Amino acid sequence: MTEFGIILLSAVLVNNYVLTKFLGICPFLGVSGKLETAIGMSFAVMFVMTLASTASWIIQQLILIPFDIMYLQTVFFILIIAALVQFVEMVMHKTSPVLYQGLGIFLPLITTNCAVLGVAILNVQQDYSFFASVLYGFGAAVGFGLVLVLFSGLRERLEAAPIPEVFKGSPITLITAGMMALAFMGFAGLVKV
Amino acid sequence: MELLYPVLIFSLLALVIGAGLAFTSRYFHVEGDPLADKVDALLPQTQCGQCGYPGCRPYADAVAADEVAVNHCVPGGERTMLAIADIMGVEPKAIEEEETAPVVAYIREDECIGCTLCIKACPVDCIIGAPKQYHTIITDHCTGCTLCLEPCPVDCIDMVETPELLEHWSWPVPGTKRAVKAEKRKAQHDGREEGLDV
Amino acid sequence: MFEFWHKIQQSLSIGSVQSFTGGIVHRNQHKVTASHPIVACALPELFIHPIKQHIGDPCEPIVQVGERVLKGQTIAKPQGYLSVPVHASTSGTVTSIEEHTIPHPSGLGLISIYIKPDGLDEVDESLHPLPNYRSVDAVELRERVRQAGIAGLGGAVFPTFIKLVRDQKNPIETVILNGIECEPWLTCDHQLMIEKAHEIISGLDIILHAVDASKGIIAIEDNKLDAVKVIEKTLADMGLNESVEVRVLPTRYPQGGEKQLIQAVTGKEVPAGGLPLHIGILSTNVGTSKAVYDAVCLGEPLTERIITVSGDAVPKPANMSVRLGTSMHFLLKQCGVESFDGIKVLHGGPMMGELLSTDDVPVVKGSNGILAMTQRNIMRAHHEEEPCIRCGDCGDVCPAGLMPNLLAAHCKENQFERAEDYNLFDCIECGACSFVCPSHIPLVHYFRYGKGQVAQINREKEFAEASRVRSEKRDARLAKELAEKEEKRRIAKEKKEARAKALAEKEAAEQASSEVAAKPEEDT
Amino acid sequence: MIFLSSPHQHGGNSIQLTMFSVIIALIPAAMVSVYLYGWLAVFLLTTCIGVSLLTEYLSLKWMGKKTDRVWDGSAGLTGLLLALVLPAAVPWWMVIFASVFAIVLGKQLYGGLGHNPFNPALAARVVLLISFPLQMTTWLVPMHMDASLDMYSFMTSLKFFFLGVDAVQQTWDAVTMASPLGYLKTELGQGVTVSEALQQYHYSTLHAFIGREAGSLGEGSALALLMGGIWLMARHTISWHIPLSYLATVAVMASLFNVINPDVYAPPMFHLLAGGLMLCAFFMATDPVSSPSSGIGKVVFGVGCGVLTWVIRTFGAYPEGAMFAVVLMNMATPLIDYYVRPRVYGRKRGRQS
Repeated sequence: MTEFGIILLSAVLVNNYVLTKFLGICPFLGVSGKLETAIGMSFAVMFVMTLASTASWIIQQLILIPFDIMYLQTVFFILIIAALVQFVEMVMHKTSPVLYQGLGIFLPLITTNCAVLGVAILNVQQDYSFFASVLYGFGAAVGFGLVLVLFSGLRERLEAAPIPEVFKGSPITLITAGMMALAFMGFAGLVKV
Repeated sequence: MELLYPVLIFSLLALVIGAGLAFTSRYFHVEGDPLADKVDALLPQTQCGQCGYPGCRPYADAVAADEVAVNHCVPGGERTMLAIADIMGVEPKAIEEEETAPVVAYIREDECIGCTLCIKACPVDCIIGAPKQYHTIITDHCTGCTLCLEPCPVDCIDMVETPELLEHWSWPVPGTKRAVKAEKRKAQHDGREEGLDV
Repeated sequence: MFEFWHKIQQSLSIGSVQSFTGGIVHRNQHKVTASHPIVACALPELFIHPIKQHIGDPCEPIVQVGERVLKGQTIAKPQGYLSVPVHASTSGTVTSIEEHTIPHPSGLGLISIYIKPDGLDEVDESLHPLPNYRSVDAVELRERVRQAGIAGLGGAVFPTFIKLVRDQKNPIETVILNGIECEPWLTCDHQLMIEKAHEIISGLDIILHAVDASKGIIAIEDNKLDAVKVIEKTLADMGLNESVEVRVLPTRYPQGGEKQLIQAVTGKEVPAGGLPLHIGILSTNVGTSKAVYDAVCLGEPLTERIITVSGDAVPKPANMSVRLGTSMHFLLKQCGVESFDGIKVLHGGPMMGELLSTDDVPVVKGSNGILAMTQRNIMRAHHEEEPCIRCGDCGDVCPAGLMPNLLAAHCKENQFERAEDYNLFDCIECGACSFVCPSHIPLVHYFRYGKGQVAQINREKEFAEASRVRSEKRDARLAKELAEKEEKRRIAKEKKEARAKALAEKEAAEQASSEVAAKPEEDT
Repeated sequence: MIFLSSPHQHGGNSIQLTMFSVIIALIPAAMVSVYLYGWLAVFLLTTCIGVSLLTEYLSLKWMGKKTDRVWDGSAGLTGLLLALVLPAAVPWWMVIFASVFAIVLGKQLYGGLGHNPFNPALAARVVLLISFPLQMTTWLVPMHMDASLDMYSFMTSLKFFFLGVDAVQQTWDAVTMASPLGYLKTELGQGVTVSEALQQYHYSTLHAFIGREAGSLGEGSALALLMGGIWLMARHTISWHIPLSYLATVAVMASLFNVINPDVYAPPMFHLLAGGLMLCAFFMATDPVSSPSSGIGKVVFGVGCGVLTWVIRTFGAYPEGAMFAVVLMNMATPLIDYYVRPRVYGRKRGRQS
C-alpha cells in the first residue's frame, strides 16, 4: 500500500512530468491560456494517460515480450495508443455529448504527445506491475493536470498585465514556467525513490 | 525470416485496429455540430450585406465552412468579431472598416413619391406604405442597413444617428481616451465648441 | 464600555451578529448642518417638473401650456403600474412643456413641465384629509399614497405604494423606518426627526396599519443621539412605545442602504433578486413616512421635501424645506453662493451622489442633499488611477460580499461574462471600495461601465433576435409570394394551354366540320 | 466633460503609505540583524536596498515609464525583505544578482507593481538557493555567541563581504555554524532523536524567540517580527487572516505529529520560532500582490502555506520550507481567487449567478 502511495506522490509532485521531466511541454504551453480549457485538458490527459499505461502494459506483456520484438516498442505504443484514443473519442462523441464537449476536442490533440508516450515507455523501463503502472500513469497525469491548471490561472492573470512588448506571449510564459519549476524543486527529497 | 514475424504481427495488428476504427467511425457517426447556428446567433442581424453576403445567415454559413474570414461583419464591430474568432478557434483579425455610430433610416415624407421600391428592399420589413402613399419607417425595428437608400428614385431617405436615450445611457470607461472621444462627439452634436474639463 | 468593545470589533473587522458585512467608518462626517433648524426656501421664479422623478415608467403631462394650475394639482399622470403622478408645487401658469436637464450623471434631459408661480399659492383640495386612518381600508390608503406621488425620499425613489401590500404568502411583520443617514454632510433626515417626530411616527403608524404589521423599528445611528431622545419621548407621549422600538446602531457606512439596514437590524438578508417583502420586512425612509402622514392625514400630496444644502463652497449651509421643481442654482444662491466658478455641484451625498454638469437642474423627489464643493476638493477624490496591488481592502469593506478588485479588472478588460460570474449585478454601488482603495481605482465607475455594457449587449442581442425573426418572416413571405406567383403562372399557363388546346381542338373541329362540310362539296 | 462617478470622497490610503508602513514594521527585525551580524548586516541591507532601487529606476527608465514610481516604496521593500532572508555569509555579487533578479524578473517583466505572480524577494531567494545551495546554507556565527571571533569590525566585515573568507584569515569552519533547522535535519537523518539533537545544539526557546540563534539576517527574532506584524495588523495594512491561519496550521500539524512520535517530529514551538516562518507569515505571505484578495481566500492560502511548510521542512531535502511553501502557494493564488469567494449578500455560498 505504501509503495503505491509513494508512486503516486512521486509522480504528482516530486517527479512532476512537466516541471522536472520536461515532458508534455507543448500542451502545457499551448492549452493553458484559459482556465476552463486547461481543466478540460487535464481531465482528458488523465483519461488518456491512464488508458495509455494500461494498454501499453498489455501490449508489452502479451505481444512484445512473447515475440521478443522489444525494439519495436515505440512503434507499437504509438499505434495502439493513437488508435485507442481515436476509438474512445468516437464512442464518446456518440454516447455522451456532454463529456465530449468537455474532453472530446482535446483528445485528438494529445493522442501521442511526448507525455503520453513517455508514461508508456517509463512504465516499461521501471518494470512496474500492472496496478503500479496504471497508478503511475494516473499520477503523472494528475501532476500534469495540477501544473497545467495552476499555470493557466497565472496566465489568465498575465493576460491583463502591462508586460513590456518584447516579453509578451511566449517569453513571459516561459519565464513563469521556469519560476514554477524552481518552486517545485522545493518538493525534492520528499520521496526517496 | 526474422524480419518477417515482426512485420507480420505489426501489420496484422494495424489491420485489426484499422478495421475496428473504420467500423466504429461508421457505427458511431455523428452529424456535424451546428457551428453555423452559433455564429449566426452572434451576428447583429442587420442583414446589411456589408460582408459581401446577402444577409447574416449566409455569412454565418460561410464562416462556419471556413470560406471567409471572421472580420467582415462591420455593424457587429470588434466584440462580434472576437466572439466569432473564439468559437471558430482562429486568431482575431482587425475589422477594416471603422465603427460608426448606430444609425436608422428616416424618410423625408414630403419628398416621398410612394414608389414602394424601398419597401421591397427592406430586409426586416420595417417600412410601411402603399403605392402612391407616403412611406414611413418603424424606427424601433430599423437595423440601419442602408439597403433602402439605393432603390429610392428621389433620394428622400436619410440615415440619422439614433438619439441618445436617457434609459439607454451608460457610463463610459473611466478617464480613458474613449471617454474623452465620446465627450467630444457629444459636444459637437450639441454645437458646443469643446467639452468642459472637470 | 459598549463603544470601546465596538471599536475593538471594528479594528479587528469582526462583525457582530447584529451588523451588516463590510462597511467603513468615516473619520470626518462633515455634518456641518447638524442641528441647523429647517428653514423654508423662498419662492423661485420658475418651477420645472420633470415627468419622471421615480424609478419606473415616466408620467404623461395632463396640462396644457397656458393652463393655470393650483398647488398640489396633478400635472402629469402615471403611465403603467410602476409609476406615481407629479404635482405642481405652487399655483401658477404652465409656460411650456419641453426637455430640461435633470439631475442625472449623463447630463441628459427629460420632458419637463415649466410652471411660473403667481405668488398666491392657492391649494388644490381634491385630496380629502383622512385623519381617522385606522378606520380607512388598506386599499384606499395605498391608493392615496399613490395619488400623492410618494416615492422613497431616501434617494432611491422607489414608488412607495408598491410596498404597501397585504400579501397572504409573505405577510409583513416588521416595518423599519430608516433614520440612518450614513452619508457624510447630509443632515436632512436628522433634523426632520428632531422637528417632525410626531409626523414621522404617525406615518409609521399608518404604514403599520396599511400592511397589518405588528412591529415597527426606527433605526438611528449613534451619532444622532439627540434625535433618538426626541423620537423616544414622542413615542412615549403617543403611547406607541409598545409596538415601536428605537434601535440605535453604531455609525457606519453604508448602513442606510436598505439591504444593509435590514441585515443590521434583523440579521436577515434579502434574498438575491428578491424584495424585503419576501422576508416579511418593509423598510422606508423617515422622510417618506412623514410624506405618508401628510398625504393621509392632511391630504397634501408630495410637493416639497427637506434638503441639506451644504458643502465646503457654501457660506451658509442649511437644512431647507424646498418645493420640488426649484432650481438648484436658486437654492445655492439662497445659501450664499455668489460665484459658481470652480465649484462642482453634487446631487446627493459624496459617497453615492451624482456630479452634475450644470447647476441649472431642478430639485426632484430623490434630492436629499445638494453639495457645492470646490473643484479642488472633488478632484482630490479622483486621483489618477494607479495599478491595483490586490490588497483586498475593497473586498473587506464591500457590504455585498463581492471581490471588487477582480470585478473591476474584468470590467476593464471587457470580460463581462466573467464579471457577471463574479456577481457584478449584486453590487449596490455604495462606493465603499473606491473610498478605501490605496491605488485610487474608480471601482464603482468600472462597475457602472460594466453594467451599462452588459445591458447594451443584452439589448443588442434582443434586437438582433427580433430582426432575425422579422427577416426570416420576410423571407418566408417572399418565398410564399414567389410560390404563389409560380402557382398563378402555372395556372395561367395551364389555362392558356387549355385554351390553346381548346382553340386547337375547336379549330380542328371547325376544320373537320368544314372539311366535312367541304366533303359533300367535294362530293358534289 | 469627463464623467466622474461617485464616490467623491476618498479615505486617504495610498500605495506609498502601505509600503512604507511595512518598511517601518520591518525596522525592529533589521535592527536585530545588525545586533547579530554587525557591519555585515549593514552592508547587506544597504546593498540590497540600493541595488533594488537603482534597478527599479533603470527598468522604469528603459521601459519609458514614469520614474517617480521608484519612490512608491515597493522596490525598497523588496530590497529590504530580500536582505532579511539572505544568510550573512553571501558574497557581494550574489547580493547584487539577487536584487536585480528580484526587481527585473520578479516584478518589472510582469508589468511592474501589482502584476508579479510571485513574491519578488522570495523568488530571488529560491533562485539563489537552487543555484548556490552551499553559500545559501552557510550560516555565520552571530556576534554575541563568540566574542573572540574577529569578524565583525568595520574593515574585516568589508573585506569579508567583498573578498571572501580567505581575505580575513579565517576558515569557513571557524566562522560558520548550523542553523537549528539544518542541524536538526542532519541529526535526524543519522537517527538521533529530536530532544537529543536540540540539546546538543544548546537550543533555547527563549533565545529563538528574542532572536539570538544563527540564521538569515532578519529571520532570527520572532519578537521583533511579531512586533512589526501586530502593528501592521492593528493599522489594517495587513489582515489577520494569512499570518494567523499560517502559524496556526504549522502549530497544529507540528503538535499532532509531535504527539504521535516526539522522537522524529519536532515540537510546535520549535517550528514556529525556527527559520523564516515568522518572517514569511507576517511579511512574505501577506504580500498583497501575490496573495488572494478575499478574507476566506487568504485563510485558504495561509493553511496551504502552513501544510506545505511543515511537509517540506519535515520530509523534504531543503530544511527551510517556509519560502518554498509561499512561492508554491503564490502559484495557486489566481485559482484561490477564482474558486474561493466570499459569500455574496443574499446568496448561498458558492459560485452561481
